[in-house]
Amino acid sequence: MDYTASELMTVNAARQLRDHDVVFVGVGIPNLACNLAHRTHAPELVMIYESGVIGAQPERLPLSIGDPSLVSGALAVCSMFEIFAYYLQRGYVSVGFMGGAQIDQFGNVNATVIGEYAHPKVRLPGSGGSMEIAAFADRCYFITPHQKRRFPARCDFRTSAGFLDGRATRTALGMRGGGPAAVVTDLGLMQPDENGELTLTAVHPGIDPAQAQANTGWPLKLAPALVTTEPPAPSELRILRELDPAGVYLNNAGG
Amino acid sequence: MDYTASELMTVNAARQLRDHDVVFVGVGIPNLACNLAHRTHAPELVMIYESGVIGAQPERLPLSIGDPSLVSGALAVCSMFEIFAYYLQRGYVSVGFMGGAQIDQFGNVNATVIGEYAHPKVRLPGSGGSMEIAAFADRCYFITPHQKRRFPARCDFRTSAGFLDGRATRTALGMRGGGPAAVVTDLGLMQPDENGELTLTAVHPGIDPAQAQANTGWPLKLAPALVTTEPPAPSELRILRELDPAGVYLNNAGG
Amino acid sequence: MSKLVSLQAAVAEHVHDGDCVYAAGFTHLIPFAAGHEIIRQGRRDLVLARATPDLIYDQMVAAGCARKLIFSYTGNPGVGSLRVVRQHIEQGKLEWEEYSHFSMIVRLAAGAAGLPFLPMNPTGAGDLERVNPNFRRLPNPYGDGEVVTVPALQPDVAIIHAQRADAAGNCHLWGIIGEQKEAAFAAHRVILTAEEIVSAEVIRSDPNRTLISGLAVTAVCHVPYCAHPSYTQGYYDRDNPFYLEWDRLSSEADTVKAWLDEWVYGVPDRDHYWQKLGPETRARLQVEPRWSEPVNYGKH
Amino acid sequence: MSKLVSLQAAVAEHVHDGDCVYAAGFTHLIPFAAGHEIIRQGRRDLVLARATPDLIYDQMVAAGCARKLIFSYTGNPGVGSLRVVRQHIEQGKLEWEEYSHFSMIVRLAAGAAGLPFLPMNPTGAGDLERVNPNFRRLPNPYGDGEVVTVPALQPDVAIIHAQRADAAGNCHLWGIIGEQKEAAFAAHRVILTAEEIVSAEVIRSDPNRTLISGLAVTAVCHVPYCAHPSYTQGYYDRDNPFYLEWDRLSSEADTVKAWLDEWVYGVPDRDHYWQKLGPETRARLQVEPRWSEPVNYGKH
Repeated sequence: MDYTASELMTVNAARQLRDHDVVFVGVGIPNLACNLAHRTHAPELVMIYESGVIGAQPERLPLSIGDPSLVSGALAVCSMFEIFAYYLQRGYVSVGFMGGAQIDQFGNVNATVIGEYAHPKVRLPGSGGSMEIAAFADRCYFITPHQKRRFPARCDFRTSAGFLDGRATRTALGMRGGGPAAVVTDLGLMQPDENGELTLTAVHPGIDPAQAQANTGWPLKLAPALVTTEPPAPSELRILRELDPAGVYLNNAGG
Repeated sequence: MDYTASELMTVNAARQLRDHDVVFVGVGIPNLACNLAHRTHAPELVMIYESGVIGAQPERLPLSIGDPSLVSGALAVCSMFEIFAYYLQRGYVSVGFMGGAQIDQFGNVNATVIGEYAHPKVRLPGSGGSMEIAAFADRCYFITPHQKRRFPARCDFRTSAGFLDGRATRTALGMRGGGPAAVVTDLGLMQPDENGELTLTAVHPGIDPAQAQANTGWPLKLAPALVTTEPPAPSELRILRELDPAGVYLNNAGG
Repeated sequence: MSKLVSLQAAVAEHVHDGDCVYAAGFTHLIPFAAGHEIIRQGRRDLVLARATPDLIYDQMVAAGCARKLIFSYTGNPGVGSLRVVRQHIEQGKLEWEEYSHFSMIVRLAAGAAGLPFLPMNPTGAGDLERVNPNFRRLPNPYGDGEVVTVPALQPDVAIIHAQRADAAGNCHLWGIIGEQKEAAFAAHRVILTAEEIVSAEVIRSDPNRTLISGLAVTAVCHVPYCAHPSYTQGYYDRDNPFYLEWDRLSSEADTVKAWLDEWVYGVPDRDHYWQKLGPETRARLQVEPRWSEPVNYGKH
Repeated sequence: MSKLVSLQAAVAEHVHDGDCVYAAGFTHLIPFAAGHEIIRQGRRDLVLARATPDLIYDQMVAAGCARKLIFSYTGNPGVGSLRVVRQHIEQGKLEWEEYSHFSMIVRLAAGAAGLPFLPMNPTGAGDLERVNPNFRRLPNPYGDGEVVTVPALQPDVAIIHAQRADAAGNCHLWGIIGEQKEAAFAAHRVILTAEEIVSAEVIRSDPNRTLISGLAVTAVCHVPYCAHPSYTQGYYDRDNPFYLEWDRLSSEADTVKAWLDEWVYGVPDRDHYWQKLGPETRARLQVEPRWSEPVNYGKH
């Protein structure tokens, strides 16, 4: 069964999620990944949104994290202060999905500027919730196409913390969150090693690891136990296409 | 028309209130005084309670500040955090009514202990809301029978701040609230002078100022323009007795 | 995921000797049934935290459950003093730690936010700061003046009573909401009791009404009339005569013991307690309905 | 006491050149009608504060109302970038001050509480702290570590849109409640717009639903469809095609100018704007009702 790069990434992202995870979820691919996991191996997964929505049951594909379809039929809606203070900072969030224009060797993210901050070449949207999600969620995931410009050795600006300059430097600051758990790309998976450096731990069927190394801005190490991911199952793809019948998110490059 | 000491104090307390005042009100006499003012010269007076109730319209005489009759038909109910932080500390409260076992020469209040704190002779209920009400409300009022034990020169314990050791000492701390405005007793009114010292500014009809001085724990000064209060009008008494037909609060010594 | 258990089971599993317990509710929704169950199970050395200890902690102190009290107003609301607590403090038989209402609730808000402390503006009343070393001062980094700080309070267990909840602990709670939300998020474990257990669809019909989501709830117990002699808005009224009666009987140790024997040790659970109150009391506490105007969430 | 005035009168009286304006609402209830009225009245040098500037501030920046932007995420929600804001910043034509969502809202919470600042736990992402001197550090007075602080934000005027309010400004607001409460209590003046003006009895039927009481409201304006192209939960849907259209037309200055001429300067008020949208758009945005289960407050 054929699938797009977005479908491949979404299926592999969904497989990262565990039952009973409480996921701080964005729209688009992360939302689809959560719904896929919820309908397959994680029936007790709880989706919460920085807009203050908890336990959403949208009757349509939400087009933003503030979509009204997330509210109708949700278990709870609280203020943004509460979702960030009483849920995220307090420690109720197990998983965060991160976006961002740049992800570096240690999983630090830049969503702020390309170039100098005071005189940016490119002004990006900024942190939104990501600065605190990266610090306080137990595990963080990234879903993005594997392109060199997205994976520099070091970000121009650190909008949110991965392992900073190495796992020990994050640990020393004592944030409650565990930091980046995996980067899901259209070529495979990158995961932090004991030093917090992102290394290639899996490739998708038919992908040459060298292709991933060529599209990464630092000398990408291959994990000793490099594996090949299971191709998306027909059942997974069927559910995904039910969730996004128009292919709003699944029929493009993703990210 | 005859009246009790409590009726006399309640009527004179009500006269201290102004239209559009936002009053942080307790149960009993203060509640009756507010309702009397509301039905006479202060139709826009707003009553709020430390329980988080705003704009109550109780169908019966509330027996505590957490009475359910305060909630049914109120304009708003918020958390205690909000009533203290967003209303009182923020500066939306114009009037607070204070209780307390002792009120001293400068309007400081003791509601905590008689005797030594660690080994109290008498353990009183404690601050409740009064520590912040005294600091942040624009004006504070006291309603209490005129007895020497209630008016010591200095409190055993300062639960809430009046003018501390004189108006300048309070001003130096820069709290937003204006401090004590008047003490209404069964003999008359005590109000702070330019130094923040409580002085006798009015006596009730037929009361000898010497009687107030004899029942005060400091050398009570008489204001240069000492006046005599208007006796309770039949209309005022009629409304009061409608509010407390059983005389729960009006037929005792009050305070 | 259902968290429904009996109140006996919830107290047995989640309330331990020496725990810091916060039974929440300002006058409203005070979980008396849970307090009585803790007494029946003989818990000892508890640190009892509540802005207003109310009769529930007067009774738990009388039953010997408590080592220490953390409070901001220890009175019998609308009646007078809490005689048992007052006597134990005056006789040096009970430790205590004291705040104002605001500083007490700010401690919970800090605990709920996962912060080490929160600031307040100074009040000028120095004596409570002087006798309680948990009050500290910090400079204002942005200008003149200082703030007063209090440390986070994160009770081992909070007990919250609500009008209605689903089996996962998502609850609708209305009327006076006091400090329930802050207590639930501050605590390490939360026992939620409810007048009614409803389907998730009832909760989902009004998500803005959900004061505490199931994510913060450890156990859910169906306990009608849990709050008597306090009240549950819309369900039953405050039993004010009992508050007055307690003021009388709590003046003597043996009348308190007799009351505990009859009304706590002498009944197995809240259902029997409620039946034992008798038809007249139950009828007296009934309230006529007064319904809210519904709101439209829309089929978006 | 009635505070009802026209939106024109409220903007004329309460929004001044140079003011710090906070038009609240996270995706939901964004008061576009008020933004357009501010444009029509030609306000200048405004400091525009919003967690998510959204199209409303893109349009106000394009119209020349703004001197500075205070924000935490400057994107077109679900679509992409805010082209006008981005271009003005990249070309050095607009000052900006930047936060994360949490630190932005904590600034409002401090303002609402009348505090000089509030603390947060450190995030390890040092760059925003480095470029914005409003982030400071304080030691934890109760143990190890530090907190990050931000100063209170007290806008000169907050603009809040709600589903229903009484003439005194007591409002019922449901769905995503974002930062509306904190913005209203933080601000020195509050303009409240509402889809419906209702009797106080409707508000009093559900006091726990009142997000902001009239005590905090300066002016009340009856402005149906105020939030278009954003939405009002239960009343009308988000006009997503317009968000996509804005992404296209905002790439060119003259198409932006043409749009402002036609849809802002070219209409006197929101009623005319709504009529001008035409029957197809109005029909597309309709939503079927989905009502909340009422709750019983009781005749206590």
